[in-house]
Formats: sequence, C-alpha cells, structure tokens
Amino acid sequence: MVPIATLHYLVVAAALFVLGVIGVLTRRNVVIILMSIELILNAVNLNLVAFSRMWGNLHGQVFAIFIVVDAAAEAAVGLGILIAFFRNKETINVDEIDLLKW
Amino acid sequence: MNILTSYFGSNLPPGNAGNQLWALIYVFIIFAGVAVAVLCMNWIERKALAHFQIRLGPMRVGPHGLLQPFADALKLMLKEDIIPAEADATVFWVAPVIGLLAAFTVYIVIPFGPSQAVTDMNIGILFMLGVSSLGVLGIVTAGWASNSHYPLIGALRSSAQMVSYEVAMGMAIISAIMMTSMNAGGIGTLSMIGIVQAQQQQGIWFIFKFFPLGFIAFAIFAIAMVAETNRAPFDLPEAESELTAGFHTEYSGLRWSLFMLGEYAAMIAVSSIAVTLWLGGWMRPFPNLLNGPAWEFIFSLFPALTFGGLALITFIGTARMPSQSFFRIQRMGLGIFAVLLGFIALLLLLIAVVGHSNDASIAARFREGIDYVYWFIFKVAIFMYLFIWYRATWPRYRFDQLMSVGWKVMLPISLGVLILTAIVGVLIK
Amino acid sequence: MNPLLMNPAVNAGSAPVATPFFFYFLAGAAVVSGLFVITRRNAVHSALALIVTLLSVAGLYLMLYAPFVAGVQIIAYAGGIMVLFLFVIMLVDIERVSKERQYNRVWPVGLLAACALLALFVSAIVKGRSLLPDRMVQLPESSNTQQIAAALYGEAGRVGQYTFAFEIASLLLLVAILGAVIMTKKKI
Amino acid sequence: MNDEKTLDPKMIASKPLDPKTIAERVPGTAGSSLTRPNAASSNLDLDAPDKPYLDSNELIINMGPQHPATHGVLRVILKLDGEKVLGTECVIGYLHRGIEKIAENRTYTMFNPYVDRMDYCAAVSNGLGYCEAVEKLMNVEAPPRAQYIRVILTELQRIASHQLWLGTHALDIGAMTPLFYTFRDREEILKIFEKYCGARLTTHAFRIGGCQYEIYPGFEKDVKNFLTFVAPKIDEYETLLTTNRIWLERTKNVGVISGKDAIALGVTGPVLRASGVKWDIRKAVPYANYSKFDFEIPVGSNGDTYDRYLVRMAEMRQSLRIVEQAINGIPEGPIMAKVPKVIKPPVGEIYHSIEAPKGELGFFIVSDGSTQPYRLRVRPPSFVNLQALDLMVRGALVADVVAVIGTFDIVLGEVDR
Repeated sequence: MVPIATLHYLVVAAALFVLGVIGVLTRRNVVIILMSIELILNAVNLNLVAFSRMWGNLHGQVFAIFIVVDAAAEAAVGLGILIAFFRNKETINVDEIDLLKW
Repeated sequence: MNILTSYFGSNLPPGNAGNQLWALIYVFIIFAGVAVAVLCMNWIERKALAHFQIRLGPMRVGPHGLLQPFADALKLMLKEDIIPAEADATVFWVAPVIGLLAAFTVYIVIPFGPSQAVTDMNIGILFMLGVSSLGVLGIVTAGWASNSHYPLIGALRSSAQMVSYEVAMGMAIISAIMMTSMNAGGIGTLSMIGIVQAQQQQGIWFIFKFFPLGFIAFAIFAIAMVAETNRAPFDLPEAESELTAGFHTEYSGLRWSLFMLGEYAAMIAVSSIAVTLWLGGWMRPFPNLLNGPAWEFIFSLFPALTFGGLALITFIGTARMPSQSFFRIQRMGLGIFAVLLGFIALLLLLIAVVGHSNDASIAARFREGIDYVYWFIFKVAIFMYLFIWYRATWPRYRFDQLMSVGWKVMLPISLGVLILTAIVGVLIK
Repeated sequence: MNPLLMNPAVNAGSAPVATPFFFYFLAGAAVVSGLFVITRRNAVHSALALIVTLLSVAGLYLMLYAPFVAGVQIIAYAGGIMVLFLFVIMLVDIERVSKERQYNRVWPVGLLAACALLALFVSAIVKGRSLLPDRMVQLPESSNTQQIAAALYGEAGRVGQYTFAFEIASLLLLVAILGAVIMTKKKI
Repeated sequence: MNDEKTLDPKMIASKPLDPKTIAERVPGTAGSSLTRPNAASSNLDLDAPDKPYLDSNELIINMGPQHPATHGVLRVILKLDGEKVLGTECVIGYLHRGIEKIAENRTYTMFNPYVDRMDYCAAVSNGLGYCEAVEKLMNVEAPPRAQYIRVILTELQRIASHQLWLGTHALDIGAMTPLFYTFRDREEILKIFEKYCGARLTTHAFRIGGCQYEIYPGFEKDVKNFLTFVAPKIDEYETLLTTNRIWLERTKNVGVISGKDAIALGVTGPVLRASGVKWDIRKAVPYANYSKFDFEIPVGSNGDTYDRYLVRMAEMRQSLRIVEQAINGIPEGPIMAKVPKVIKPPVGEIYHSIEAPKGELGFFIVSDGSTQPYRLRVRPPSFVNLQALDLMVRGALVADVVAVIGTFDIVLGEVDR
C-alpha cells in the first residue's frame, strides 16, 4: 500500500472544495450555501495543515486556526443577515434575494 | 504474552506507549465501568433522594431495591420505542446516539492514574471540552426532531444554557491551566495527566493555589458544571413542571435510557474534570504533608477499609432483614453480596499489605494502581453525591435568572479570576 | 471516534498511526458526508452531515500531527458554529423550504463551472505530484500546543510572529458579534 | 387601604323570595354588587393567521390538560414570544361533573357528600359551607358542641390544604423535598379525620344540623398531640424555603396583583390578603362560632407569589391557634340540632359563604319548598381566582405561569364542579 503522504490529503481537500463549490453554485437555500462555504474553508484548512506537515513548520496550522476564527465570524454575520432577511421577506431562497433594499 | 505483560512495565498510559491492545482493554474497562457507575448512581440517587425526603425509595426489587436499576434497564429495553408520526425519524434516531457518544468519548483522556488512562493527549482538556460540547448537538437535534413545542423549547433552553455556561467554565479551566505553568520549567500543559503532575510537582492542589483564586475558579467550575449537565437547580431543559420533560418528552424506551445514560456519563465526566484540575486527580490527600512509608501504608488501606465498611453495612442490613420466609431469598442474596464485598475488601487488604512489604513485587504496582484509581473515584463520588444533594435541596432557577447568573455573575468573576491568576503568576515568577 | 486513532505516538519512533486504513476511512466519511451536505433537502440533515465532515477532518488533522487544530476544529466548528447553524435552521421555516425547488435555475452552469474547477485541480495534482515528497516530516506532536502558542503569543519576552494577526482576528470576531446582534435584533 | 370598605358584609343577602320570581332570578351569580370589568377576559387572538416565526416570534402552546404543573386538568393556552407570555387563555371543564345540576335531583341530605368532591383537598370545608347554608335556609343552628367540632376539623383541614398547596407549589418551582415533608405531616391530619369519620379525603364529616358522629375517645389528645407535632414542622418548611435564595428569586415580584385588581376580579382568600386587603369571612361575617376565637388575619403587602406564600404559612399558624382554643373550650351537649328527618326548607333563597382554605366558598341555594333544591349555585374560590391568571402572568415567563398557577392553589374539581 502506498504510504499516506501530502498528495492524498490534497486529493481529499480538492474533493471537499469542489463539493463546496457545487453547493454554493447550485443550491437555493441560503443555509446550505453557508454550510457549503464551511466545506470550502475546511478543504483549505486541510491543505494548510497537510502542507504544514510537509514542510515541518507550524505556519500552516496557525493559518488554519485563523481560518477557523474567520469561519466563525462569517457564520455569525451570514446567519445574522439570513435572519434579518427572513424576517422581512419570509424566504431563505437565494434567488429571491434580488433587491438591494427591502 | 509479551504484549499482555508489556503494559505493567510501562509508566505511560497504553495509548501513549503505543500499546493498542491495552488501550482497547482500557476502553472496554472504562465503558463497562461507566455503565456500572451509572447503574449504581441510579440506585444511590433514588435511595439518597428518598432518604432526604423521608421515604424509603426502591425496596421491592431485590434487597433494599438493589436490583432496581437492572429492572429499570430491562423495562426500558422491553418498552415500546415510539417514534412520533410527524417526527423526523432519522434525526430522532441519531440524536440520543450523538449525546451518548459525546458523553462517552471524553473518557478516553480522563486520567484515573498516571498510567491508568486510555491515552494522554497533548490537548487533553481541550479535547474534553470540545467533545463534551458536542453533547449539545444531541439535545438540539432531539428537540427539533420530535416536532413538538415542548421539546423544542427545552432544546433551545438547554443549548442556550450549555453554550453560555461553557464560557464561564472555559475561563475557570484556563485559570487552572495557567497554574500548571508555575513549575520550574515554566511551560504549562493541556494534558490531563500533565495537569495532575503539575500539581504533584508544585506540591499543592490547584484549589488551594493562590488562595482564594484557585478556589473561586473551582467554585465557578463546580457551578457551571451543574448547569452544563442540566441538573438541578439548573435543570430547566428538563423542568418537569414547566416543559413536562424538556427535549426528551417524546422519547421512550431504550432511546430515552440512552439520554439518561449520556446525562449521567456527562456528570461523571465533568466531575472528573473538576477533580483533575483542582483536586489533585489521583493523588491521595496530603501527599506532601503526610509522606513516608507509614503514611503511604495507612492511606493504601483506604480502599480495603471502604469495601470493608460497605461489607459491614451490608451484613448489618442482612441481619436486620425481616425474618419471614418470604424474605429468605432476598436475605441470601444480600448475604452473598456482603460476602462478596468482604472478599474484595480482604483482597485489597492483602494487596496493600503485600505491596507494602515488598516494593518490587507486582503487588506493589497493583497497590499503586488501586490507590490512584480509588482516590480518583472517591473524589468523583463526592461530586456525584453533591449532584444528588443539590437536587434535593434547591428549587429551580428561572430561565432569565439562569442566564443572568451565567453572564452577569459567573462570567465577570471568572474573567477577573483569570486576569488575577495571570498577574499573580507573573509576579510570583 | 476510535480511540486508537488518537494514539499520538509521543515517543518518536513508535509505530506510525497514520495508517492507510484510518486515512481512507476518514477521507471517505468526509467526502461522502460532504456530498450529503449539498444534496439533502432538509437543512438539518445537511447540518448533521456537515458535522460528520468536520469531525472526520478533525481526525485527519490528528493524523497530520496537528492536535491543537483538531481540538479547535471540534470545539469551535462542531461545538460552536454548527450549534449556531442548527439554531438558525430551527428558527426559520424549513418545513416549507424543503418542499420547494432545491436547485437554482442555472444549476447546470454552476455544475459545469465546478467541473472545470475539478479539472483544474486534477491537472494541478497530476502535473505537480512529482514536486510533493512521498514521506512526510515527523512533527513533534507533544509540544504542538506550546509551539502554536509561541507563534501566536510569542515566547521568552519576544512578540510572536502572528501576535498582531491574532489580535486583529479577535477584533474581527468582535465586529462579527456586534454585526450579528445588530442585524438580528428587532429593536436595540 | 380603603379597599376594604367596598366589600360590605351586608351585601350577602338572605331575604326570602317570591316563588314566582325565583325562575327569573336563577341564572347569574349572587352576593356581590361588584361590577367585573371585561378587561380581564382574554384577548388572545387564536384565530389570527399564523405569522412566520421570526417576525413575531409568537408561539402558541398548550399547557395541559395533561401537564404536570396544572394541578389536574387545567388547560392554559399560552401565547409566547420566546419565553415571554403575551397572553393566556384558560380552558376549563375537563373535570366537569355537573355537580350543580346533580343537586337539583338530589335531596338536601343526599347532596351533602357531593360537595366533598368539589374541592377534594379541603372536603371538610366544603361540607361546612353546604351544611351551614342549608341550616341558614332552614333557620336552624347547630348546637355549640357541634360548632366546635366543626371548627376544629375545618381548621385542621385548612392546615392540610395549605400543606398540600405548599408541597405542590414548591414542587412546581422545582423544590422536590418540601412535598414529602408536607405530606408526612398532612398524614397526621388525615389520620384524625379517618378516626373521626372513617374517611380521609372525601370525609362527609358534617350533617345538616350538626355532626353525625360524636368525637371519638382520645380525639382531644390526638389533636393536641398534633398541635405540638406540627408547629415545629411549619418552622421546618420555612427553613427550607423562606430564605432560600432561589425560592426568593422565583417568587418575589412574580405574579403581582394589586389589591384593587384583586377585588375587581373577585379574587378572595390568601391571594386577596397577600395583596394587602384584610378580608377574611371568618372575621367579616363570622359563622360557626368563629367570633369566639382569637386569631389574626395575616396580610401581605406586595401581592406577589412570595407574599402569598408567607400569608399561607402565617395562616397555618393562626389555624393552629384556633384549633388550640377550640379543643380547650369544647363544650358538652348535643351534637345535632333538631332537624326533621326529611329536610324541606321553606321557600326562599340563601347565599352563605365561608372562608375555605382557597378563598370565599359560597353556596347560593334556591328552595322551592320541596326536598330538593330548585337551584344550587356554588361560588368556588378557585374558579374565581383563576380569572386573575391572565393579568398576573402577562409579560412574565413560562416558568412564572407555573409558579402563579401553583400560588392560586386551584383545585380543578372545584373549578369545573
């Protein structure tokens, strides 16, 4: 069996990234789109940690932690917008969000 | 054979020593142990609560209701497992499993002794916090999947409560972790075993460290952990008088018992965190003050004495059973139980004595291990009793009061303690 | 989670834990549940699938000797962000949404674009695989947390490399909290 | 407070009526000239279209009829904004047995046991109210000895009822333990009842015209023993709760009702007294020899749940005082007045009310001269007090609803009859 190396992690990360992109581009439900963004961020994190292992330093891991922080901020703001939007338009479908004001 | 005995020569938990067989054995021991502990806890809670409330509690199933937990378990297993028609069956099914898994997974890093743990993770306490915070997912999904108002409100209450008390809890934990860096090396640790060893090296339990800072942090944790496990007086999610049964209103049978199992397992887990962080983990009382072989020997008699005491109580109970022939089998059962306890006590006594006389023998290692595990469990048991005591004594908080206690009292205090600990630590260094 | 997986082999030189089996298991779980995330009708199911993905990825981090990142992943992602997601899903009316059309009108275009991206990744990986070493560097796992702390906060009196960025990140979180509160509250 | 004056004892009229006008006068409540404002009626708009969750955050949930905290089968429809109560609507009648209608088809004697089934937590008090009403209608008076026995048993019943209330109320608020303490001590009262008349719960202790049974030998000793037994127990309850921090937080300023509102809504009993209105029928319109006993009316000031708790605790102590005086001064003599075998009260109507543990328990009896009441109307304290629920819980939290329902001390058997 091939020893597991950076390449394998890159493949997994690529798969997750593409899944996330598909979710963002095709779904209507804003909640699921936000979740797909989390998938993308996770794929990136996985890459960063794998490269950190490859190079033998910790910069990748530190960046991964920053991305987690960013994901938390993004989720909070995104869901806040979602709630504000749902309160006014009673929908969470992204293709009905077609006005810049309400 | 080598792999079987290899563990005894190691000073590391099996997980760290790369000893996978023993790690697996430990997992099984701990799972079985926690399950048994939950059964015992069930019986003790009912009995102790009953005696708080001037009644007898279970008396019918087995002598003094000793078999009641087994009867309950059997009943719950045989009970019809209802899934409401409008419920989301998959999520409904998954929710208790999430809670149970989260509650049991944390036991991997709980150190019953310096080598009596499944593994010693570098991020031990972080892992525990993280995994136990997953329990909230089980509750939220259970409440949502039931598709009913009461469970939903219960779930929302519960998750809000757990999330808000986790903050204060985390702050208290951090102040304890900062204390671990007060040793010669100046490097702290997140490892559960490392935390206890830090207390050992510094010669003080963290509850007494920087008095009263350590004590305040401990108190905050002790309060937050009650809220975290949804026990009285913070049992609003399950507030029977308000929300019937909270998030598990719609659950019955085995699935309900999974929730109960998870709740009790979580109680033991958080008590273990408190013991590890502030009460010296596996260390016996006064390891520095009362040291020397004589004290060592005296303290190593405690396990035997405990079991001996239990055996004595059971014997007295046997003697006091009514003498009608109706009770003959119960009497015999209780007598056998007493003999069993006495036998365990004798065995422990033997190990203690032999281990004392010969430091190199395998009995000495056993004695050590038994001591560690005994003191750890003893301290956890105190917390478990406190949980029962709280429940018998206090009324329930209201939701807004709970939240204001969490955010306006506990959080500022824990932040203050954290900052003060840091300042004092730097100054002393 | 399998406890054996946590076997961190503190003593360098002991058997490697990054066994192929665990890798394939976790990777498979991550990708399959990732697929569930984007295909489920019901947002709660999606969220649960995402939790499985996140935990699998945390397992992969552990295999990469990044236990602290794994811990942060579990505590912040699975324990924090996902609870937030579930809360919001429960607040909005998903009953109705799950009965509606799930994909937007231009989904073929989106899929095509994603496929193009996939092709790009594949070509990049195929072309660049010779650049990647077969063996991975053994990171000191037991001091991982301390090293990350040193990078974030600095050590021995020196400011760390990422201290400033870390403070900025905390500011970002503060802004996000305020933003979320302001947007969600009906009247302040 | 001059609210006291608005309640004039003379309002409780007892003038015989012309039989012809009886039929016209039958429907409607008697005894009070208070105009009850309609504001208290619920304005829950249950038929309003369901708005999306987030805009309004309104959630309508059913509390009951199968709910552990509604003391039986009360159903409260709660309109919630998150945890905040926007309004309530009580749905009652799940325990309706048509007791008032049954009365019209039973003789006066036969109906006597039925009243025990109304407030089954205070059956003796119900019996006293009914018997005294019929006696008043017939213009007979129970002999003094019977009166004393009645007072003793009724006051014991008041203690028992308050103990039951305390236990369940504390349980609602989450304190499990007081329930068992109160039940332990209530048991002693029930034992006395059992020894006296053979029944513990639905005692049917009194008869029209007096008492059926002479007190059993050792009754006085039992009662005196009980008095010395229970006084420290009441202190025990108070140690458990009165200064308990959580108890204070849960009850202080919860379910506040002002004296004016309470009078306007017809609230009586401890709930009224906790709002600062000194109104106790035992003092205001003394019946059954109560004028001979020396006791005080405990009054609260804030009208919140904590005051109601204190008032009831004080009432238990006052009841002990009354029982002590009565048991020491119990006269010799007959226990039954001269009452015909077949009870045929003269034509007329009567309203007689007593201070039941829960409030003013009134019986309005219209007699057409036959052996059966033409119409019997009960003014149940729980039912009337329940009106104030909406006022008291509006703007409070769900947990407060439970506390407030508990503080009313309602018994659904009495609400629904």
